[in-house]
Amino acid sequence: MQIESPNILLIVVAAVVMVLYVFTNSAVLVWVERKVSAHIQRRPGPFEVGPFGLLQTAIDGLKLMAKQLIIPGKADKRLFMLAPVLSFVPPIAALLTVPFGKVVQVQNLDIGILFILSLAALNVLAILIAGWASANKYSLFGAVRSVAQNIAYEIPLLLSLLTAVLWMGTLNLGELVDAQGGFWFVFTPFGFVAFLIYFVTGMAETNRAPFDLPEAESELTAGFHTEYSGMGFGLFFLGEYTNMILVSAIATSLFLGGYNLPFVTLNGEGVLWELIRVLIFLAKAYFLIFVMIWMRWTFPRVRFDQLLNLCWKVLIPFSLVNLAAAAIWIKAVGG
Amino acid sequence: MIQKPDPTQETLVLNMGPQHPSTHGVLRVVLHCDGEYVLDAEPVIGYGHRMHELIGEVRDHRGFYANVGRMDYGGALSFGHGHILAVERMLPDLEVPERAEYLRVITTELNRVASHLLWFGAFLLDLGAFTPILYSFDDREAILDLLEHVTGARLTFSYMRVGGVCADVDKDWCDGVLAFVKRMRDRIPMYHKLVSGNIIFRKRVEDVGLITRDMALKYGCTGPVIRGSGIPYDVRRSEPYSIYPELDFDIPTSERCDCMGRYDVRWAEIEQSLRIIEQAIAKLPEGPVMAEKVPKVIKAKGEVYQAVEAARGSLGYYIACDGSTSPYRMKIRVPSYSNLSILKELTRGILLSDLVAVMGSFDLVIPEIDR
Amino acid sequence: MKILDRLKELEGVEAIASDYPSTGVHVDVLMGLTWVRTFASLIREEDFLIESVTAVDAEPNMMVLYHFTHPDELCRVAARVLVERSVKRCPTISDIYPGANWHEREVRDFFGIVFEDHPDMTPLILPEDQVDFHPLLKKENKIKILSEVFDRFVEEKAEEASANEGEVSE
Amino acid sequence: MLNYFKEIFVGIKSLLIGMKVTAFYGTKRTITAHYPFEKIPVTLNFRGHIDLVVTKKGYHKCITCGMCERACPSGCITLDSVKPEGAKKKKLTGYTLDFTKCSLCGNCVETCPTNAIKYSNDYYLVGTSRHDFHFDLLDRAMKAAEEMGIEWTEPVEKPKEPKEPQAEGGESPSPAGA
Repeated sequence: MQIESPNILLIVVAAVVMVLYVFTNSAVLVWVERKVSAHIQRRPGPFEVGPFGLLQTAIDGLKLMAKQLIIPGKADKRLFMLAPVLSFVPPIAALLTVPFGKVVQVQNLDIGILFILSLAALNVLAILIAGWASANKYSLFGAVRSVAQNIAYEIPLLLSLLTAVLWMGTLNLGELVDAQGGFWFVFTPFGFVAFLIYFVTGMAETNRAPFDLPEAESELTAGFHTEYSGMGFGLFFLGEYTNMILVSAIATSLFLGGYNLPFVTLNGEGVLWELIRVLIFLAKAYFLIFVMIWMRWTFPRVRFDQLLNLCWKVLIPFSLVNLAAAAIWIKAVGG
Repeated sequence: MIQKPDPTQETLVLNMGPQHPSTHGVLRVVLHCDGEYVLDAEPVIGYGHRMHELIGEVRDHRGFYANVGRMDYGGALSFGHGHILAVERMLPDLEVPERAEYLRVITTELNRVASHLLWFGAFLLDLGAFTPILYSFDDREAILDLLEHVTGARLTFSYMRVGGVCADVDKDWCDGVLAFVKRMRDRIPMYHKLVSGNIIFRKRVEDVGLITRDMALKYGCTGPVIRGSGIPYDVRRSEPYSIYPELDFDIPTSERCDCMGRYDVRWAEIEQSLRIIEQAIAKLPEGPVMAEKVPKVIKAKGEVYQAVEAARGSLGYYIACDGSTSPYRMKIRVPSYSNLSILKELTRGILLSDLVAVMGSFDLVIPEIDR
Repeated sequence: MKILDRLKELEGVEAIASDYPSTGVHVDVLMGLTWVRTFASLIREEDFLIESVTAVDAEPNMMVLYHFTHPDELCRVAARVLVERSVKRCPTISDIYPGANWHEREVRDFFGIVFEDHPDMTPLILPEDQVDFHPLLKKENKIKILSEVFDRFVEEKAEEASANEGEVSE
Repeated sequence: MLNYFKEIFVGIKSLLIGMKVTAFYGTKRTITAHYPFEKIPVTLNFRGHIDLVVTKKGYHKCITCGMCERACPSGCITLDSVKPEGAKKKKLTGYTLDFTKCSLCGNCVETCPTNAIKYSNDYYLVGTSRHDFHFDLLDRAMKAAEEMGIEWTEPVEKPKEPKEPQAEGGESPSPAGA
């Protein structure tokens, strides 16, 4: 493929749109999380501001922006300020390569998956910096936990994604979706196992309960963001929800056939078809997020060593075997 | 020259508390950590000490019974029960009507169920599950509604009186209690489905915080902690008081000795309490709820020790009287105090998360320790 | 009660059966200071459970009071030891019963009785720097003679108390 | 090895069961009360702070004997009374409850010989200073009477006045002894 000079204007516009999308997405997700958790716990959740409390998160955002940023006296100020930005920007950049539709994709990179993974790995750096710079023991604990957890979970994550890449033979996200068409990868046994492993590791990567050890509220008060207030905390919050949408977007495009319906490939042209495709993609992604939220409000938190045990003793062996089996299958049948 | 500390020998001192989500109050635990491992955990108590013992020595017997409920907000009625039984022991002429004793037991057992439900929610909250507490509070609210109907309060019930109880119940209330017992029995399987069987939960509590039989005796642990170590010591059976000898119930124990054992014991206790409530409602005799001749001024001499089984273990009131209207010395032996003192030995070399689980399994109520 | 017989064998320990319905205690023990640890070891052998350690402020001696109960049989032992008000020292049992550790520290906080050989006598409940303030000590006008409060000491007030004091000074 | 797979299987199953429970309750009706809009009615037996009972005649029943004042362990009740010239009984001029100290033990209500005090059902108590909780119960009783539509009327002792000179000698010890 010939290297084209990127359309700077398009990318700038897309980035702005993406930032706006990320903000709305987080606002909606916070609202969804609060509503889902509330109904699971048999209470109404926010219902005061706006219809069904929809504007509650907007108001909360305003409140966060109005709050004073407190920097602890012994904190490393520059790093302290850098960490929230670092947790917020990479997922947005990663989202630029996600194929929401056939056309609605800012930049179709040939190494799309790699690009996303390398950006997602920055998340752990942000947490490490936050924990270190806070000069707080709880934060440090959170940071250390986060590093161990994320590095361990990167392996099964990569292995499960590798299965999909191996199966379809490309790293390009758009082509991955097209390769599946209506027959989603998750319908194959290898795809199913890989999807489950990916989903679990994805939750761990985004520090969602039951793997929310870095911020384990009952143990470390708030973990790595103990000392953050106002928008510093807000950016971590945004980063977490952006990571969630990123993780489920990858799952959707690699395992759940992207914007295709089950056993139906949508190849229509035109704006309407594109809109339908985007909606289908988002529906799948948000369903996965809903499951994540649902799990968060059901399960207790795992312990640190159990988390690593699960990774090394279950997820990695399973994903390795799965990858090998898929490779053999391709060689024997598909090849 | 200042010697440089050896980084391999350095430990991290972590102050867990006095404000911390899982210390359930103003308890501070000074941790010496090696990474995630706790080398030493020293509880520091006394942040909320109100010197109830001294108040008890200043006030007369009647003036003190509003205070006892303040010590243990979870199971206030057993604290009241113990105090009243101790005072009544000093008044041998006083005959407490049977109906009053039954009401005391019914309300106390209801309160015990409420207390265990509170513990259940808080324990799961410590382990990071946010939903069970709201389900258990749903049931707890039903109990508090019932108790409010009879005692007039929802948390610090001052229900027990010297010579009886302060309010009578009617038929409707008894039906309400029976309806609650049925409802609770229907709900218990749900709790077990949601939590007890959950693999994450089991992994978190199994083989964590092992208290052997010997340790439990040496440290004076009581209540579900000692029963979770396989010793069937329950004051209601070992040292029967009130109408407990007439009731048929078991003392659940567990040989597991770990947090799971304590968890199992508490759930079994809820079921036994429901049994007690059911029997007591069936047997509830007619009659007055207050003794006829209660001395207006209680002047006693001598010393008594009265133990009752509170929700968290054996609660003892030691009252020494010199013949005046107020006690000369009042000592309140609270169960959580002894239960917590084992923490230092128990948590040597365990993970930080396990420490939280162990403290949660003790069902600590800090105002009771800092009485 | 087996424990009563065993306790009667100890010479420095005077054990009598108490009136359970009115006091809630089965065995009432009065011992000399030097016998506290012997007593504690013996009662530990019998698998007793420690309930509390407390003290009562009175004239001329303060009384340290131990409560033990048995998990299997119905038997509560209340053990008393008299501590001179001016000396305020008592042997610790916290190595035999680790559960007594906190109770003894609490007694030290509230009454100022120092338990000898206790591993850590820093204030437990009171602030760590507050070593001279003992809130449960009775004020001058409130304090009573020991035998006025406790019937246990009435008859033997003359002989036994003096005998105990003799032991203390040994 | 078999155990390994069994544990994974059992574990996943237990997680799914847990999710089923939360999903079941997630679809059910919420059970909380939306506080400012709906209030849970207080039970009849609810024991709030004390109030003077307003009689049908529009007066209180307090004979200012001071039993409640003495029974109160926290000392939160203060009675003020005067004995008007020539009257037989003392007259209540002020009944103050310091609710900041009250522990709601109920001793005052139980010791009252004339059942002149009762528990109120008032639990929406909020204030900006602690003086907001120094209740003047006499004042509250007057307001309660007004709300009930009863006129606050002090019982007139005048008809008895002519007999007073004879009765005074016998009557005087009783208020003092009460």
